[in-house]
Amino acid sequence: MDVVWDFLQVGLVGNFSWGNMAMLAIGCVFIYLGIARDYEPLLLVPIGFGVLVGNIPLSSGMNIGIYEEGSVLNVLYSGVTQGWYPSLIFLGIGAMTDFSAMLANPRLILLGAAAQAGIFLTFAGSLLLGFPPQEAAAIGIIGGADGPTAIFLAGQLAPHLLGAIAVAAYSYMALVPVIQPPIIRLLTTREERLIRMKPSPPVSKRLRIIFPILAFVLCASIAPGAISLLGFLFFGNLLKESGVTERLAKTARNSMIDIVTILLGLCVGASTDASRFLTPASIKIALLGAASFCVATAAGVLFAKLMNVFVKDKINPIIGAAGVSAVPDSARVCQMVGAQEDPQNFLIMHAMAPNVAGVIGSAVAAGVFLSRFMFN
Amino acid sequence: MDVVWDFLQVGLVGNFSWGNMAMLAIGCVFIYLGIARDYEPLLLVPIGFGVLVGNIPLSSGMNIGIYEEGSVLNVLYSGVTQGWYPSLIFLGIGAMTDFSAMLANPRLILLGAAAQAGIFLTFAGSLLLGFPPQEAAAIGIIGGADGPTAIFLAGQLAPHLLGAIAVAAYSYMALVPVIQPPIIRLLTTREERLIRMKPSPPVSKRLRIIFPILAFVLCASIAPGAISLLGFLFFGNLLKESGVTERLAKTARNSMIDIVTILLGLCVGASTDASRFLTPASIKIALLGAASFCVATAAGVLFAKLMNVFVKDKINPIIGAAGVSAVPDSARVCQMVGAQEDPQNFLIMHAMAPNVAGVIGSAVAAGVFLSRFMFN
Amino acid sequence: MDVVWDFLQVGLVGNFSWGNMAMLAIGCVFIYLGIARDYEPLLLVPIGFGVLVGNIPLSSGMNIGIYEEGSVLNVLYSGVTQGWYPSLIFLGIGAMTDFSAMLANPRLILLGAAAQAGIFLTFAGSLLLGFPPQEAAAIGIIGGADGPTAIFLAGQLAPHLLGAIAVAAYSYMALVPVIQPPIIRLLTTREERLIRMKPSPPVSKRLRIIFPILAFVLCASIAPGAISLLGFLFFGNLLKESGVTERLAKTARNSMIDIVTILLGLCVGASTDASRFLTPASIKIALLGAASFCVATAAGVLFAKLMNVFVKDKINPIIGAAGVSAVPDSARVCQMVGAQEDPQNFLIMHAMAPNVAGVIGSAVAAGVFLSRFMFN
Amino acid sequence: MGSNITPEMGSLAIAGVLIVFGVLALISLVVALLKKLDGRWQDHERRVDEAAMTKEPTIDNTTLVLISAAAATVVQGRFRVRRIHRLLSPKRKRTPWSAQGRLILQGSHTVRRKRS
Amino acid sequence: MGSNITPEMGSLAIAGVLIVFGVLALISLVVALLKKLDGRWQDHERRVDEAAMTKEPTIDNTTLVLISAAAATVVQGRFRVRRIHRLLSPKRKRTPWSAQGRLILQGSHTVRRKRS
Amino acid sequence: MGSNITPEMGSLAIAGVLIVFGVLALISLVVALLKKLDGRWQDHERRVDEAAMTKEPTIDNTTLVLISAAAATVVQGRFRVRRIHRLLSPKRKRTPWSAQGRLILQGSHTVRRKRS
Ligand code: NA
Ligand code: NA
Ligand code: NA
Repeated sequence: MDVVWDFLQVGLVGNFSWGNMAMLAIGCVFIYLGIARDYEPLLLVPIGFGVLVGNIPLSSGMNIGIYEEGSVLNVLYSGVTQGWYPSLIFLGIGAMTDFSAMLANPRLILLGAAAQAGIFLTFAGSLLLGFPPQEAAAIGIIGGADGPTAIFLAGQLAPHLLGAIAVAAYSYMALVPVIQPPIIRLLTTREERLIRMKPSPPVSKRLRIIFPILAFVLCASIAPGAISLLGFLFFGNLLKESGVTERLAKTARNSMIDIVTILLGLCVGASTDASRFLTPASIKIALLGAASFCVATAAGVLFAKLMNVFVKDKINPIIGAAGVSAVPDSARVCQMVGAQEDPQNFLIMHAMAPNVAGVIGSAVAAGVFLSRFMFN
Repeated sequence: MDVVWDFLQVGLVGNFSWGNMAMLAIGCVFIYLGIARDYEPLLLVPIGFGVLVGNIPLSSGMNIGIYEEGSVLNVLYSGVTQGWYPSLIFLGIGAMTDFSAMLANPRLILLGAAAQAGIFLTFAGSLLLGFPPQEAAAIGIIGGADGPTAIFLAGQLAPHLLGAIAVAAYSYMALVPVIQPPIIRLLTTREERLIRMKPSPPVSKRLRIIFPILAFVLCASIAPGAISLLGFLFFGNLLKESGVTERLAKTARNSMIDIVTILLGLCVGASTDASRFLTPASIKIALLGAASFCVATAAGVLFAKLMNVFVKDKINPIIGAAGVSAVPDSARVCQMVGAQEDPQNFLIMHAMAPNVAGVIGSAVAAGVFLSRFMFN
Repeated sequence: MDVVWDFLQVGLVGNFSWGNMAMLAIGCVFIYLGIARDYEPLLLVPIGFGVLVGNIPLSSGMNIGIYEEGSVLNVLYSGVTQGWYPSLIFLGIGAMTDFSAMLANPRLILLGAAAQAGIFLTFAGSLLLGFPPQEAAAIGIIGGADGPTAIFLAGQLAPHLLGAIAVAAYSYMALVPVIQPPIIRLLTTREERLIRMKPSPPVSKRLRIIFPILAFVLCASIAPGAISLLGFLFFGNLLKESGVTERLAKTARNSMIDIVTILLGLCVGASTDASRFLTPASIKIALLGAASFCVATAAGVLFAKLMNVFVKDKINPIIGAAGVSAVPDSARVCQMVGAQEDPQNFLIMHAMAPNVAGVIGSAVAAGVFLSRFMFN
Repeated sequence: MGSNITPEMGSLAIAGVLIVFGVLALISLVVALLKKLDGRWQDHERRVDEAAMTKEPTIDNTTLVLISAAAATVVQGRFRVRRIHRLLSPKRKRTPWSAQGRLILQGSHTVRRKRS
Repeated sequence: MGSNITPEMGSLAIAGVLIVFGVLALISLVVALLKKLDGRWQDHERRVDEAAMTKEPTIDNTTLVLISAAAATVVQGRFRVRRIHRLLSPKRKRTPWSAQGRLILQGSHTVRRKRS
Repeated sequence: MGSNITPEMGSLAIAGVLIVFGVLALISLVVALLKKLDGRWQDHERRVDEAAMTKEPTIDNTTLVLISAAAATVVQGRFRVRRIHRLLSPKRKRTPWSAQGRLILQGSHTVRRKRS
């Protein structure tokens, strides 16, 4: 039975490590949170299972591991490292996103800009903690609260940190309903939280068609680094709004985004093997990410309060928190926090405006980093 | 604020060019024609937005442009240059196409052959205008009036002209209802246009199953260059007609073709950057393409009149124009032209026969060019 | 007309071979069996048409053949050689598979293990017939009666035999209703075939969620070579059972698996060109495959009889035959054989347990071979 | 740039027209020949269709029993089969074992979806 | 590892905030300007919608005839058009030839599916 | 070509059978152990299901108000919510904020589709 014993050496028996065991536990926690707590299940379940797949202890050389050139996982992972999985997900998101709330009330776009301050503060903080600039940029984008953007930028600037960055980004996005409410309540008075905003006016079909074209040309001309994200987002949105390409939009927001989500989640999870993931850097990234979310939320809320100094139709500052993006979770959080004071106050319709603006904002921020760091 | 100014240099500010501005305008025109005029919107909208994506002025080296090795657009573009997007589109088209009209009336297949004369005349014309033979072949295929075939052949024989050829091909296909009616009316008498053809007999399920197998073996044995197109077209059709693979056919003609259409359109559009597209060659290609469509239409109509000399059951020569393919637009044009003389004359059912035969014809023509020029 | 004659030389006229003609006939037989006999049509129709595509006689150098680097078929074939088509098919199968029958009655899992004896016996037989060890392993897996597993292992260990192995595997899977019944009847008495098993108890949702996670970690820790197959199978199953990722599971078991099935079938068929396929090795493979199926069926049935010596609730030994996998055909065969003795005996619900266990079993066997042979 | 037309290319253009025409004429001819058999095929298919329609109720009874039993095994009497959604067209030729097996499997799937 | 913050990186952080803010402010401004025209666009769209609704029955008659004829040609009187499933929203702007052609094609597809 | 069977390969064949059997036996064992807990889990799930069914109307009232309000905000009284299509199974466990947010969002989507 030596042969059986020899054989067992290629698996757990011969490659046992506490690190892998810990990661298997983390994978199970992710799956548990996705299923039992309903936290972003479409991402946590695939990522969680991917963590299991990537942390089975095994001898290398069997053409199985995600970092072994030519293995199945490695081939599928190329969509992450080359960046086209996130782009295609943005295409699908564009084909789902309704910019009406934002178009109806364009001043709310500024809230989506303000909340991106978290990105650049985290960038500075990461530099302070000793990360080199490219890695600091990839870590900073966690504060953008946008999974595909974070994965895209990490894949371009710091592929070795991709797993840690993606896990941090999605973890905090899942924890948005835990993180944001205390910060919102801390920074607002009850009177502010009771502000009722007047219903948004309707938006013409024509404006909804012109918007993605115009917004793309504007953003891309100033921050061309964002083309690989915003080009796909606005293209998807044009397919949705044009009225003549509905079958393409439908496929983009159904089969296409589902297929890419499955593969992206699995691969991102599988890229977190213990030796790469269980490092001091990951702990720093986790802390910086948490800080980033808090700063972004605060920036959004405070900027809304600042705007209220100048405008006549007051903005409920709660919806500033939706500017971090994390679509649509943070908009829901705003609705929930508002409803605790006044159950008849339907903030979610307004919160969608900074929420989708925040997606554009973090993609522009990613473009700024890309433009600066890809030349090196 | 030097940093902001420096940053702006990577975008429009530092790379302004009138060529790009002109292309952005052309992209908007495509989108406009697709949406407002309903001209082939499933292709013009993606191509139009792709033209915008490919013509944002930017500094190279940021791993963004479609010609920068490894960028997202470049990776997605490989489906165009390697030729498998067009093949998969043919698979979907095969799974949509009903060859019944053609099988019911096999003599109408010859009309689909006659209209391909435009391809070879344009090939000769392109040589005369000084294009080298490979480019001339890729330009000639515009006269085949079949987008995927044109993109496939251009990708194999003249990748640097792909954008111009694809844009010309789709533009003229969109303009079929403008180009064809005057030519048809010029070459036919009112009596001819009033000819009513007798209804087509039904076709057995068995014949519809045997046809794609037989037609593939025949075409491919004679013109093996057409395998990458006709193999997929007839395979798709067999999936549709077999009756036992309906779920595969359904996916092929829905999600699969939609996903590939989105990516193909975007990439083809993005490949037309001003420096490659705004050249004298593109103008020549545009003129040759227009000539090609006119010749093809005329050849189809005249051949129908020639056939009428010999056959008893007269053919309405209008349907000869459907032989150019441009499925199903040119068949619709025939219906419309016929209905202007006699609103109760349902030509479209008959026009579908030369229409689908024209698809096979231009794929065979592409095969002829490929066989001849791939060896060099 | 020399040019026409020269041109014809690149096709059938200049490259005629009886081998190709024979393969074209075989392709038509496959299509016929799929359509007229309803034998695994979703695989036999694509493979059959692929055989036609791969055996059109043609001159090489036109960038068309599946073995010509960079051709459309070659690019699509990379999903087979790199092994991710089979993995994605397993993902879809996981999202379709209901392990309830197996979870309700876990002792039946052993029947799925017993039937894999055919794999290792065929491996030994192949060595005896002179195949080198890697090829012998790839041939042995035919006895696993699982198309994607066979294609995956052949692609990794013996790519030049892939066509022959895949064709043998699918042929015998299609012939399961012909091969298995006489063996079952030979090895069982009428009394045994009349055994009625008591209905399976229901299974909780929680157990169905825990199972894919646990089973994956167990299998992969012992036989990590199976990760590329079982990782995807159990991931798909988790997507299905979790209850919160239904949209991903739906896409995985519909569009995704359909697209991959179309491409896999076409490419596997096209890889069987006459010069590679019509060899003595293929005949040996066909014979070994047949033997393998018979041995596997017998092993399953006999093991069930052996278990009956020890257990109180008797097992109907017919369902041992379902352990070969060939899901769901061999489970249906069990139902049919049982119904011939007692039309009210609903064996299929029980036969599904060894049937799906057999899928896991052959993937583990593939993992054993991969672990042993990939190092060389 | 001057003209690139050469005798060889000129004859390629003409040969191309002839080949395309030849291939499609051949297809046209073969289809026309097959049409001779098509009347008989259509008659056959019509007869098969009619037979299928006549046989339909009988088939239905058998499978209904099977489905009910399968469903009963799974759901343990908690549900009742109220409506049968025919998953395969009755016109399709199929061997009995495949028809039977597939209907049972699919039936059980339908039931399962209801529950989860 | 020590701090990597340099004056250059510090100013990049500040410039980044400004650029993101600038881009979104620009979009906000442009959208606000377009909103001035939006009232007129909405009126226009409402009028087009209403016109489409009024015209609907007339369009329907024409296409119904066409579809019936096309269907009749194919199925040779074996079926009758009982229900028209409108495939395009009547609100969509379209040139007559496209509307006509597409409806006929789709109509014939629907009929074919019924048969196979 | 001669035989390639060696002692090493022979023992691999035997080891293979044992490993496959061992892995599946282990799974069988673990599942059998988990089945001990399964009765309790099933009871728990049945209770949750029943609770969900009893609670259903109350939940419905709350969300109906929310949806109506959201819809009213968007369409400005031009439509009325006539039918609620339940998008999530009531059996699913979920935190209130997610249930609430998602229903509103989806509701508004449904309304938007009607208009475009
Ligand atoms: Na953001
Ligand atoms: Na054509
Ligand atoms: Na098996």
